Amino acid sequence: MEQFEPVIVAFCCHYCAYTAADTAGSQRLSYPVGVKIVRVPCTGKVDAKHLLTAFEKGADGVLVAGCLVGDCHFKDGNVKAARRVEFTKKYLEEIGIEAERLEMVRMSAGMGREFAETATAITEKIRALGPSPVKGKNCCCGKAA
Amino acid sequence: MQKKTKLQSNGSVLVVGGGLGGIRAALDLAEARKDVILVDKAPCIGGLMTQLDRTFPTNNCDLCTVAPFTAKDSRGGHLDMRGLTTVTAVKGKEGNFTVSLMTAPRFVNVEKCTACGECQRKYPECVSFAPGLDPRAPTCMRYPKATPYAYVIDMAKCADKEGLKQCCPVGAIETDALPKVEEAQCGSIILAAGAALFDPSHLDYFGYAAQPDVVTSLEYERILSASGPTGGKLLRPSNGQPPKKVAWIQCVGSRGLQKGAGAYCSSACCMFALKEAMVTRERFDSEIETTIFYMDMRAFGKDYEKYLNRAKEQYGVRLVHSRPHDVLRPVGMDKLQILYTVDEAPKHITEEFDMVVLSTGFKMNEDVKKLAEDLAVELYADGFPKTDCFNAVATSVPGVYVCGTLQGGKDIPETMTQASAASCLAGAKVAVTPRPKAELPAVTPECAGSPRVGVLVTLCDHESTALDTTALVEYAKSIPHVVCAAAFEAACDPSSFDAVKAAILANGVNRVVVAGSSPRYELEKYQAMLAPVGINKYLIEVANIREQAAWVHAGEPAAANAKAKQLVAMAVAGVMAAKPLADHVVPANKNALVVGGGVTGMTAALELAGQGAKVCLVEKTAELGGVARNLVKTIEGGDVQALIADLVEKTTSHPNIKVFTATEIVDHSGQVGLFRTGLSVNGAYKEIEHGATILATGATPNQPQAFLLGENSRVCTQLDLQKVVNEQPKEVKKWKNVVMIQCVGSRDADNPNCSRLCCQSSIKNALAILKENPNARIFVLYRDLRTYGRFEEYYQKARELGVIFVRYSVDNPPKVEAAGHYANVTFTDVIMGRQVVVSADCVGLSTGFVASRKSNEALAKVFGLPLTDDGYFAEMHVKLRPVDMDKAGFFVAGCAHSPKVIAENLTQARAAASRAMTVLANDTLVQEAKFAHVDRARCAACLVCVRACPFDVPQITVDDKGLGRSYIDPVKCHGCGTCAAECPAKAIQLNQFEDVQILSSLDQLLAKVNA
Amino acid sequence: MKSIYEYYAKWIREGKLKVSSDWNKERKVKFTIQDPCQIVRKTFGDPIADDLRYVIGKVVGEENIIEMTPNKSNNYCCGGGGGFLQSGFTEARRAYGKVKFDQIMETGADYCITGCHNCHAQVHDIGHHFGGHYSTVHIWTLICLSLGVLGPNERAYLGDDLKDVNVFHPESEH
Amino acid sequence: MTANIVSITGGKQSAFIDKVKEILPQGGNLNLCLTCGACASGCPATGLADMDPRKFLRMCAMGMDEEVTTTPWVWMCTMCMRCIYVCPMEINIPQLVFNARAAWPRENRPKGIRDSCDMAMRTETNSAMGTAPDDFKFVVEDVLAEYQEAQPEFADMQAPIDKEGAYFFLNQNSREPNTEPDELVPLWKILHLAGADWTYGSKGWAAENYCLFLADNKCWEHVTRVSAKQADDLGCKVFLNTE
Repeated sequence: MEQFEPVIVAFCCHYCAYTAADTAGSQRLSYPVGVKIVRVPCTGKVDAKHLLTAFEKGADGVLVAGCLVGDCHFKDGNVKAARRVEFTKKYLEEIGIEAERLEMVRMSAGMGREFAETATAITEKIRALGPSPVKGKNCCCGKAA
Repeated sequence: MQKKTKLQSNGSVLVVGGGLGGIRAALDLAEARKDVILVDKAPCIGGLMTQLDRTFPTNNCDLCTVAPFTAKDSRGGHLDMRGLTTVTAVKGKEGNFTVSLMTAPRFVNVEKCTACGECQRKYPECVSFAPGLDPRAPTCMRYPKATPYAYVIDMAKCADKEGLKQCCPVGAIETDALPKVEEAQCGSIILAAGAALFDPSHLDYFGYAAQPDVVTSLEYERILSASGPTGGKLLRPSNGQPPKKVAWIQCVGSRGLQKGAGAYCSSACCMFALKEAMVTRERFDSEIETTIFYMDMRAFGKDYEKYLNRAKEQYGVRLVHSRPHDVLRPVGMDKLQILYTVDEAPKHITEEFDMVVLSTGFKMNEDVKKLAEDLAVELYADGFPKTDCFNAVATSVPGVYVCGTLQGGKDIPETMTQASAASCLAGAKVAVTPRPKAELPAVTPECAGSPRVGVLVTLCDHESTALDTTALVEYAKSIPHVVCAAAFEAACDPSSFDAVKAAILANGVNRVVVAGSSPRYELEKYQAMLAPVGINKYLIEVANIREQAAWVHAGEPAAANAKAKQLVAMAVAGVMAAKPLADHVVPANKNALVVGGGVTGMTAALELAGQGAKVCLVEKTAELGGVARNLVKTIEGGDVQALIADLVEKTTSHPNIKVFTATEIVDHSGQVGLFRTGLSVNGAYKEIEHGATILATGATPNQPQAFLLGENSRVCTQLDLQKVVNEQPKEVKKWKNVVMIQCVGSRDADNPNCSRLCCQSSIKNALAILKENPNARIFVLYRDLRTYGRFEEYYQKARELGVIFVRYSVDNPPKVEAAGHYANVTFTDVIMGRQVVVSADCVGLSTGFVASRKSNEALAKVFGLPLTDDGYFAEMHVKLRPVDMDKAGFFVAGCAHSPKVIAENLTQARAAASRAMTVLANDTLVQEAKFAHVDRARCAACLVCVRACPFDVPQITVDDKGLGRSYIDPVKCHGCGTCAAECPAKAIQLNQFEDVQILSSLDQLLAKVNA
Repeated sequence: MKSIYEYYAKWIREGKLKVSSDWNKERKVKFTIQDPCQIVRKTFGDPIADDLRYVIGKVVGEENIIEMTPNKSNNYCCGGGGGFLQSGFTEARRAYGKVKFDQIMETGADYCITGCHNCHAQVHDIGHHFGGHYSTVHIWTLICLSLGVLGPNERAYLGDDLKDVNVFHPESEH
Repeated sequence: MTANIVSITGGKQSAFIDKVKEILPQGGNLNLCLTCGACASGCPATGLADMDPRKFLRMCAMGMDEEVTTTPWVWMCTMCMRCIYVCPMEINIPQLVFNARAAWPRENRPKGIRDSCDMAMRTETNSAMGTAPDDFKFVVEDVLAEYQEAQPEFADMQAPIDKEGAYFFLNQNSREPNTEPDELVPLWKILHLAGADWTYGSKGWAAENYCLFLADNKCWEHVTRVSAKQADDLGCKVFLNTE
């Protein structure tokens, strides 16, 4: 059987995580191709709706990648994002999606290696979990949103 | 006969040399609204960098991040650029130079030439430029994207003028053209004409003249380059086969006293070789063995040590501490033999290689030397200009400045820094020339009409070997609403952009996707470039196919190509959902905040104040002067205390500078041109407004727990040692043996980088000790002696006076033990294979610097700025924007950026001032449409946004219908989008990142892409 | 102070020495050249090494020269100089000379031309010691051979292959 | 191992290397070593007596005089100058070696070289084989006469000794007149055919200089002076080295 290649949406804040991903690129530090980056000005901008939509559309995992605590360009957007992620995790459990499929990580702009390692780690984790239960089903979660 | 006209350009700065340094200097000036004339004797700009395949430490080319800004219609008409032009005479003095400029005929009418190449095919002998290996490499256009995009003819080599003239299908060849001579007035002059490279032809033992497979580092670069003689394939010149083993030999033409070598270190070659070795393995074949034979591996720049470690550990580049005697190819043999020894044993080693690269250093360019002599600039015996020990860009002639490799061998970041510093000083001599500002393009309904998307794939082939750009373009064309797609490989060439503009107009494109490098580099550039064809800047989306596909997945082309397609599709979806927006123009604040009152901060403040800016200089401690207060003299003999006294005097008495000592930064808001910063001045709160900020907060002398430091009175740091030498000469006279240990607390796990200044400071102290006590025996235990540039000459001086330098390895560090009155230092001399014990009267530890992590973290938090892993402030682009920070309007200088010596700190201070002036020279500020807006119809005035906003921007206002609704002031909004995320009614949307945009991208991302 | 190589070359160029390599046209006897450190690297540099090659090229035919690598100013010392031959460290001297021996053998040449007596003795000795099959010959011998004036008694260092070539006054053999 | 430890205590003493530096122009750059290893990489004597030029210089720099002035390696180095040829610092290691040889008590220096030097000192011809002026004259004249007769084309050939005003002053290695006189002839023939105006000197004709190899400064200077003086006395224009 062909190895399951999870699709992971990574919401990356422009100032830290997105730049860290660029750094990983310029250092040629590879990470799985299934990890796709969506650039946001701040993780504080990432709405629960975005997270759920990602799962609804078939993402196997979602990563919210912001700045280190205290380093947020907008003071505490990353803290707010973390709260929202926690909340969304609970909701995911309720609707039958493993909470581990959603994760908040923090890194600085220079941490290219950490970005690549994180992207690899989460991919492995999701691979172990298997494809998202949403996939192949006519799931209606989030439709209401 | 020559035509002679007089230019009307009073108050210009003349920049000689259109390489990277010249471009940077000219752009800084133009952006600060000063008139500049940029001349280069070559037909196109770009200098040496255009011949490089990629440059460290990013291992990419990046020319496209600078070159487009030299386009003739950019920079408000302040920049007058002339190719094929030389300075033939200079009269006058600072403030009023008259220069004669001679422009050689190109023999090609640039307006008519279509660069079809017909003339070159029929008359290849007329092609005059010889980059790298092929004397007629593919055209005279040095790199594919030469500016301007046209041929040049060497008429002296043309035998059939008439035939040549006739062969051009558009009649662009003008065989009778004459040189044009003009005079220009200028207030100051910047020499940025670069340096020549050492020619190793006469070094028979390295076989360069005789063996095709022995090449210089620049030639190797050309072989690697997509625009080079092999079309970007790594092949042995002798037989066209790919090499399996490549060796580099360092310090060819540098660090030598015979056969024409310079005594200085060329500073860039170690990193250059590392880069070439890494690129060889990464881009061509990871099986190719790469070996660098070196004397000292000089990775002294910011984060360069990590780059070195990466080369060794991640890329498997092999480093051998040895200078080979010969590169040979015995008759009948196909491979080259290198003969060398290693430190550990007196034994010959012969190893075979397919190619050998000689890392040739910089030499003074003879043409430039002549010009410098005409200007009466004082030169060293080796031809490089003498500069002030506290001002590396100021020559002996007032008003004449130098930068880049013309001043001495250096890499790109240093060149860029010096260029900005030179432009700071040169610009101070000329006034701002007012020019009408271009109107902002209006946002019309048409620009958002039915979406017609154009896709531009802007990645150069050589940056994206993993990607098939042709297939990507074809794929893009298949996406609905995409009306045209093209690969645009001339991103570094402004004039080649005309074709793109034409395609956009012809196809009625109103939205553009740029598939290239990170939007962090591309977005602003393409916004500026596409504005003239009416593309609203917010209808441009970037697909980051370089960092996110070509580079991360370099090893898996299929995956990289599929991902690139997906990224493009996502970007198309995003741009389809985007809305056209208008920027605001607001009056800009023209004051500056300088944080840090050391020599760097004071210098930056003085330069800004001298150009009319009002400056707030904030110092945390009660006193100005910073760490430099601990220093006595520079290695060149510059009196540091006198410098500080002078700076303090000038700073405190300058009418434009307000000094706040014992002051901390407590809060900060706003954006470039409109910053607001709260200070705690001796505990009292005060708020200031400023348009730009320079961080010059320095670094902290390291005090590691090692070698009995702090436990044994014989052991001290170099800073302490310097004090003892200065204050207790009698004590020093008693010393018999002194040992210095380098890299204590640097280049280790805790502090991985090199502190850069320790090698020269130990040599400085050694020389000072010997001055007091010529009979003292001094041992310097080192890992790599990093006396780059002219510091090498002090290293030589120290050896001459008997200082013994002993190399140690991290696996076998020296030991220091208390031994009664002495400290016994035990170390191994690998060359003798013996242990040596020295009973030392004094052990000086080169403890270097560490980032002031705590205070940097606090500042980074307040200002919202990124730090590097080791706690220094991170610049925007390590190579091309070394003093700019990611956040517009912020600049960094001095040890806050990374440790360096005083002169370098001051250069950076001037560079930061120059960069800050490009902001402060503007009366108005274009404010990006990056703010949240409220749909008042949906708003329930629930106050969630009011509570959520980190900056207290939303307010509930009552409209004319008496309804209370949230209002977000666009000028105050920072654009984080937290309110939009939290708003329960989804009444708030953030410009550029509206839900519909994000969701469209997500839709596309998760739709199956069948590549 | 001049080296005689310079004059050999000068005299050939001026036509005073009418040398010819015809004798070796068919034979194709191969020669390699040991540049003496003393004359080349230490005193006159590459120009004298080029003179030497010019002379030898004229005398044996350019196509019959096989160079050792390295050569000229960067040549590898044979180990005969500096008094090494008389110093008594025979084993060390031969170990030193082994590289030179290998270089000569690598060329496959029948003769190693030496201009200096120390080189001559050392190259001769290592050839003998390590079992080489080349002969070691002075340049003057070959010049006279190519001039057709080399008598039977002046051929001590020529191998058997050249003992009978172009013999001048064969009857004078003693 | 401990016996091998180099112990550095107390004040600096003038070392062997310092004395050599005083003799050489610019101190021979002896202090400037970058320890790059280019010399050792190319030195044919690398590895003999567990030594190489870099190590030798290093030991000198560390003041290990005892060892550097007794190692037999200095007699295995031919002073061929491959080291200084490529040394970035142009360090005069050959002269350092020469002076290390000179630091040996004369009686301890290699007998073969010493005897040759002593022999040369005994006669004005400089011949390391002790050939006296008259013996040389006899051999030259005898061989010349033989060839003039046996090869009539060379009946006019000359091999002058002490010809005043000759253009070239020639030297000759002692081996030919002593052990293989026939080997003298090809050179004479060449000079004859080229029409060269040349002469040997009855004094100082011998080309070898073992006193130089012996690092016996007084003697080699003497030997050299004898040759030079003879050439000057005869009014020769060019001192022509035949090897």
